[in-house]
Amino acid sequence: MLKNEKLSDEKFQAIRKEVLESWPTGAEVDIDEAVEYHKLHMADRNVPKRFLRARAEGDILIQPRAGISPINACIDLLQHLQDEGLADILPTSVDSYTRANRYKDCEEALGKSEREGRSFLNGLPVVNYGVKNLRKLVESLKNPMELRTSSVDARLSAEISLAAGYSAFIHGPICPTMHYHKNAKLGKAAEYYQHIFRLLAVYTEKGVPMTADVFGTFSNVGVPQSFIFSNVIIEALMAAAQGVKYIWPNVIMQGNLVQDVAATQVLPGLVQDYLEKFGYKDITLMTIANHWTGPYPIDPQGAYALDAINTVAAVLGNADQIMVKSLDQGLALPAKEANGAALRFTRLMIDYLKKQKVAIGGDDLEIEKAMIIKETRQLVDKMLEMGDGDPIIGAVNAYEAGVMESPFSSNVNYNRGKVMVARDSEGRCRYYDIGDLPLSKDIVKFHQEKLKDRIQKEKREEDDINLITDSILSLSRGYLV
Amino acid sequence: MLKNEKLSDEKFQAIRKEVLESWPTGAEVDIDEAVEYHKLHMADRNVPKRFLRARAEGDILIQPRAGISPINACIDLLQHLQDEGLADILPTSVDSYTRANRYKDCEEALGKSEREGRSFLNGLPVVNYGVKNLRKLVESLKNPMELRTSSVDARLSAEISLAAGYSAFIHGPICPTMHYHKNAKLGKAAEYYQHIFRLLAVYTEKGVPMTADVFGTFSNVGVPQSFIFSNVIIEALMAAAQGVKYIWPNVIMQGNLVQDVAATQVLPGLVQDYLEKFGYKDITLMTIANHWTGPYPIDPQGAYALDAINTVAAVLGNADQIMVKSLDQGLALPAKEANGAALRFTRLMIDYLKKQKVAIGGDDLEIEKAMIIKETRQLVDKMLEMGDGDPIIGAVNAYEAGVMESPFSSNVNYNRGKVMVARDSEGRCRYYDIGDLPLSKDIVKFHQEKLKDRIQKEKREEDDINLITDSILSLSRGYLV
Amino acid sequence: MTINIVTGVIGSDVHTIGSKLLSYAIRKAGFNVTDIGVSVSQEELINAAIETNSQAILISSLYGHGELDCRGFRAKCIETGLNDIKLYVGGNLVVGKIEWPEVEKKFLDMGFDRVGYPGMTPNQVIEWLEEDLK
Amino acid sequence: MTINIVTGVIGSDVHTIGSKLLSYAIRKAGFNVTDIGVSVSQEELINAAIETNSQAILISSLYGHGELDCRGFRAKCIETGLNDIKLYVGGNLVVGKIEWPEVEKKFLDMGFDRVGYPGMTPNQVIEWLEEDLK
Ligand code: B12
Ligand code: B12
Repeated sequence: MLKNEKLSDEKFQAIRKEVLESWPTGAEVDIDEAVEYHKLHMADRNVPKRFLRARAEGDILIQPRAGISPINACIDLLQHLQDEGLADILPTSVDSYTRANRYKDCEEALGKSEREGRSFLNGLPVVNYGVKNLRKLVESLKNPMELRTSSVDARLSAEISLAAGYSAFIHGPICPTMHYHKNAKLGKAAEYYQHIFRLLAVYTEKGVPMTADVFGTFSNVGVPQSFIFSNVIIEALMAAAQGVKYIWPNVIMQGNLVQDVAATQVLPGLVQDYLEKFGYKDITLMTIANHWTGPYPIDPQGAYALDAINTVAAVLGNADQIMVKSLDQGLALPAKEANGAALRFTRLMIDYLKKQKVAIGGDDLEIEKAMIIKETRQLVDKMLEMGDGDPIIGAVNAYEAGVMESPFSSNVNYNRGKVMVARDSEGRCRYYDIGDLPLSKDIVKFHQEKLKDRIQKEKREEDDINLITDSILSLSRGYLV
Repeated sequence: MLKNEKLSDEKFQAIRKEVLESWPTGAEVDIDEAVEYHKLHMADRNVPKRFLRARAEGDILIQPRAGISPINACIDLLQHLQDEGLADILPTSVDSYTRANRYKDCEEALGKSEREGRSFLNGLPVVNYGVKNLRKLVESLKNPMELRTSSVDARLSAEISLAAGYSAFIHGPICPTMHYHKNAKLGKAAEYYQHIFRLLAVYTEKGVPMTADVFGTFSNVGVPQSFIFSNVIIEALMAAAQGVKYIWPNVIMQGNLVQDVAATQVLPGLVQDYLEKFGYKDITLMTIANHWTGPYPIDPQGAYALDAINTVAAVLGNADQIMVKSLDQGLALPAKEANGAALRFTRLMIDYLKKQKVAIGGDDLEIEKAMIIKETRQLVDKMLEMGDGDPIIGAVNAYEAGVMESPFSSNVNYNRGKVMVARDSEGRCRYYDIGDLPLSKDIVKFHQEKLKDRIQKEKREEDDINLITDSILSLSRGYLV
Repeated sequence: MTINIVTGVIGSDVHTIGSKLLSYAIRKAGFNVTDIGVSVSQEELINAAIETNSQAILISSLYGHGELDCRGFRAKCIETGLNDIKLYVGGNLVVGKIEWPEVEKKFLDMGFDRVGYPGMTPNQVIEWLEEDLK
Repeated sequence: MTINIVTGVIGSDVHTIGSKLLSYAIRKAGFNVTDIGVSVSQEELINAAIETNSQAILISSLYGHGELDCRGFRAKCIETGLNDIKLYVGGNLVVGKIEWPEVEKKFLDMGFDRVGYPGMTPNQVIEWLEEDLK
C-alpha cells in the first residue's frame, strides 16, 4: 500500500527487476558500474556539483527545454544550445511514445526515420537507445545533463538515463498526472515516482549526487503560487522520504514582478520548513525559476520581452536556475536558433543583473509573501490532515475528493472545473472561484477584493467572462493587464 | 552679449533673416503659414499633445534614432519603424554635412547619390530638401516627429523642420559642443540655441505646442548622473528663458537598476525646482530615459539584454519616453530590421510592465537619490555663482575655467582630462578622479570609498588602470561588473 | 430554442485550456455545450454530437498532429448521417512554421466550415456560431 | 630608453573615448604618448610623429570612413622619411557589416602593421607594442 516511506531494498530491487526487464536495453543498467562511470567521466559534469559551484560564485544557471530524434540530431541540437546558447545544464526531453512506455512504437518510428530520412518522434527515445548509445550523447557535451519526461511511469527512462551519465531528473507524480494524461491516477503515479526518487538517492549514497527536480504542477493559466507550491512541497517530502539529498523546488514566473519575486523568495524557506518538520536533514535546496509556462506571444519580440521580465523577477528573487523559454514558444516546436538565442539572451541578462543587490517591492512584497506562505500552509496542512500525517496519501485523498483541483487540468479524474483564476489590476494571479480548495475566509476575501478592484477600475460587468479569458491570454497578447 | 534672457523680437527677426538667407530653402519658411499647416494637418500628430495623452493613459512612448538619405529611403525607414517597430515618436537625424552647415556639400552628395544610385550621406539633409519636400515625409507618417541634429549651429535645420511639421527639437548647446566638435565654443553655441528655443516658444505662443528636448551631455563612459543633470538644468533654464513651455529633461540609463531608477525619479523634481527658483511657470516636463549611450555589446543578444535592463529601469523610474538603441548599435549603422526589432521589443516590455507599481531599492535607493540631488545642486549652484546668477554665463565660465569638465569630451577647449570615472562593485557610476569639479569633500569621499570597496573586493591593485577600462567597457562585454 | 454544441480535443492531444475556455465562453453566450475533454477520437466526437443532437462540433488540436487526426472527419460525419453539421477546428494545427492562409485553406479543403487561429478570442468563435447557426 | 608614440583620431571623426583610453593605458605601461586628439589629418599625425621622434602612430577611426581617411598613409610616411615607423589602426573601421578577416586584410594590405578590432582591450595593444618595439 502507498505510504511515504523509504522503499525497502527488496521492494526496490523487485521493482527494478520488473522495470529493467520490460525492454531489452534495461539489461544495460548496472548501478555499480554506472557509479564508476559517473565518478570517472562525469565528475566535473555533475548537476548538483555544478549548482554548488554556481551558488558559491553568485551565479545563476540556465537550462532550455529540448530533445529530438535521432540521437545525432539531438547531439547537434544540444551542442548548439551549449556552445551558442551558453546553456549551463543540458536537457533531454523524451518523445511522446516513450512517455507512454510504447517502446515498440518508438522502434518502428526510429526505423521509419532511418528509411525516410526525417524524424517521426517529438523527443529522444532514450529507452530504445539504451545506456551505451546515450553515453555517446552525454560524452559529446561538456555540461551536466538532466532528463525530462513527463510520464506517469518514467521509471525505465530514469534507470537508463541516470546510468548513462545524467544527474538530474524532472518531476514527481503530480504534474504528469494532472497535465499530461487523460485518465492517470495519482496514487499509481506516486508509486512509480517513489522508485525514481529512491534511485536518485541510491546513486547519491554511493557517492554520485543526483537531483530531484520537483515541479509540483504547471501554471498555464496564471495560478496563485501557493497552489503550485503546495504540490511542490508534497513532492519534496516524497523525494526526501526516499533519501534524496538534492532537491529543486520549482517556481513559475507569471509576469508580475512583485508577485514573482515574492514567490521565488519564499519558496525555499517553505519547503525547508516542511522538510524539517518531518525531520529530513542535510538536504540542499536550489530554487528553479521557470519562464512563464502558459501561452506565449507569437511575436518573437513579445517572447523576448516576456523572457526579459521573467528573468528580472527570477534574478531579483534569487533563483539558482532559470528554465528558459524559446522565442518561438508561442508558435511551433522550438527551432535550434530561436532556442539558442533565448538562452544567450537570458544568460546576458543574468550577467548584467547578478551582481546587483536590488531590494524590490517594499511592503507590497511583504504582503504577497505573507499571503503565499499562509495559503501554502493551509493547502499543505489540509493534505497532511487528509493523509493522517502522510503527505502523499493526503495528496491523493485531497485530489480524489476534489479538495485539491489543478485548474484546467487535462485529467478527467481530477478536474471538476470549479476552481477558476484571473489576474487583478496589477496582473497578479488570484482566485476567481476558489472551488473546494481548503482556504480560509480571509484569504478568499483578499482574492475577491483584488478582482473586484480590477472589475471596477476597468468598468467591467460583475460576471464578465472576458475577465478570465483576458487574464489567461494577456501575456500571449503582449501585455500583462 | 550672451545673457539668459528672452531674445527681443527685433533681435530674433534679425537673426532669422540672416539664418534663412544663408541657403535658398530658407525662403520657404513662413511661421504663420506653418502655424496654419500644423493646426490643419498636424493637430493629431503634435509631440507635446501626444505626450500629454500618453501620460493620461499611463503609457510610456518610444522613439528610435534614425535618419537616412535620400528622402524616399528615409520615408521607407521611418514607416518601417512606425509600423513594425511601433515607434510612437519618429525621429529624423541629419547628416554630418548638415551638422556642419555645409549645404553645398550636401547638394553635391545628393547629386552623386542620384547618379550612382546609393547614398553618400549619413542622415537626411533637411535643409537641402526644404520645407515642401520635408512635408511629404511628414505626411507619409501617422506619428509626431522630432528633428535630431547635434550641431553647434542647428538654426536653419530648426527653422525648416519646425515649419515642415516637426514639433520637437533635440539638444541645447552643451552636448554638441562637448561631443561633436573639436574646437567649438560653448558661448557661441549657446547663442545659436537661444534662437532655436525662442523659435519653439513662438510656435507655442501661436498655438502650436513645441518641445525642447534638453539632453545635457552624453554619458558614454558611465558618468555620475549629477554631472549630466547639472547640464540638463542649465539647458532647461535657457529654454525656459526663451518662453519654451514643454521641456524634456533627459536621463541616460547606465546599467545599474537602483542608480538608474533613482536618477530617473529625481530628475524632473530637480529641474522643476530650478525652474521655479527662476520664476518660470506653467512648464510641462516629460522625462526622457535613454538606453545606455556608451559602447554597446556587438552580440545582438547582448544588445537585447542591455535594452531590457535599461527598459526596466526606465519604466520603474516613471519615464515618459524611452529612446531605444538598435540591436546592431555596437556593430555598425543600424539596419532597419534591427532597429525595428529593438523598438518592438521595448514596446512590448513596456506593455508588460507599465501597469505594475513596483517599489524598488528601499533605503539604498534613497541614498542614491539623495546623493544625486546633493551633487547636482552643488554643480548647478557653482555655475550660477560663476555667472552671477545667470545659468548660461555661469556654465560658459565654469567650462572655460575647467571647473566643469565633461569626461572624455572630444573638444580640446574643454577637455583637461582630469575627471575620471569608474564603476563600483555594484556597477554604479562613481568619480575615480573628481578633477576640479566643485563637489564637497563628503561627496568625494563617498565616491572614493565606493571604488575602494570594489578594488578590495576584486583584489585589484590600488592604481589598477584596468578598473577604468573595465568600467567603461563592461556593458559592451555583456556584463555589468 | 437552445443550440447544442460538442467540443473536444482530438487525437492524443492533452492541451485542454483553449478548448475549456471556448466551452466556458460559448456556454455563457447561451449555447448548450457538451465538452468531451482531451484525447478524443473522431468516433467519440461524432457519437457525442448524435447523442446531444448538436448542430456543431468544435475540435481543438494544439500538439501539431491536427492534420492527421482530422483527416476524413467530414466524410465520417456524412456517413453517420450528420449531413448539415457545422464543423469548426482550431488551435496550433500543424507542425512547423507554415503561413496562416495555407493552414486555413488546408482545413477548409478538408471540409471544415471555420478554422480557428492561435491567439483568437472566444468572442470571435461566438460570432461565427451566431452567424452560422442563428 | 622611453619609446615615443603618437595617437589620434583620423578624418572628421570625433569619437575620442577609445583613443583616449588607449593613450591612458599605454602611458601607464611606460610609453611616452602624444595624443593629438580627434579630427586630425594624415599630415598632422605625421608631423607629430616627426616632432616627437616617435616609433609608432596609433590611429583610431570609429565613424566608418576609416578606409577613405587612411588611404595612402604608409606612402606618405615613407615620403616624409618615416621609413620604419610602426603603423597601427583600430576602431570600427568600415561602414556596413563586413567580416573581420576581410577588414583586417584590407588594412594590412594598406600597409598597417596591426589592425585593432572593436571590443579589444588596451592590454592587447600594449602587448603588440612590446612585441614590435622592444
Ligand atoms: C500549456 C501548454 C502545454 C501544457 C498543456 C496543459 C493543459 N492542461 O492543457 C502541457 C505542458 C501539458 C503541454 C504539453 C505538450 N505540449 Co504544449 N503548449 C502549451 C502552451 C504553452 C500553451 C497552450 C495554451 O494553453 N494556450 C492557451 C489557450 C487559451 O490557447 P489555444 O489552446 O491556442 O486556444 C485558443 C485558440 O487557438 C483558439 N482555439 C483553440 N481550439 C479551438 C477550436 C476551435 C474550433 C476554434 C474555432 C478555435 C480554437 O481559441 C482558443 C482561445 O483563445 C503552448 C505554446 C503557446 N501557445 O504558448 C504549447 C504548445 C501548444 N505545446 C506544444 C507541444 C509540442 C507540446 C508537447 C508535445 C511538448 C513536449 N514535447 O512535451 C506536449 C504534448 C502533450 C500532448 N500529448 O498533447 C507545441 C505544439 C507545436 C506544434 N503544434 O507544432 C506548442 C506550440 C509549444 C511549442 N512551441 O513547442 N503543453
Ligand atoms: C559614444 C559614441 C559616440 C559619441 C562619441 C563621444 C565621444 N566623445 O567620443 C557621439 C555621440 C558623439 C557619437 C557620434 C557619432 N557616432 Co558614434 N558611437 C559611439 C558608441 C556608442 C561608442 C564608441 C565608444 O566610445 N566605444 C568605447 C571605446 C573604448 O571603444 P572603441 O572606440 O571601439 O575603442 C576600442 C577598440 O576599438 C580599440 N581601438 C580603438 N582605436 C584604436 C586604435 C588602434 C591603433 C588600435 C590598435 C585599437 C583601437 O581599442 C579600444 C579600447 O578597447 C559607438 C557604438 C558602440 N561601440 O557601441 C557608436 C558608433 C561608433 N558611432 C557611429 C556613428 C555612425 C556616429 C555618428 C555618425 C552618428 C550620427 N549619425 O550622429 C556620429 C559621428 C560624429 C563624428 N563626426 O564622428 C557608428 C559607426 C558606424 C560605422 N563605423 O559603421 C557606431 C558604431 C554606432 C552605430 N551602430 O551606428 N558616437
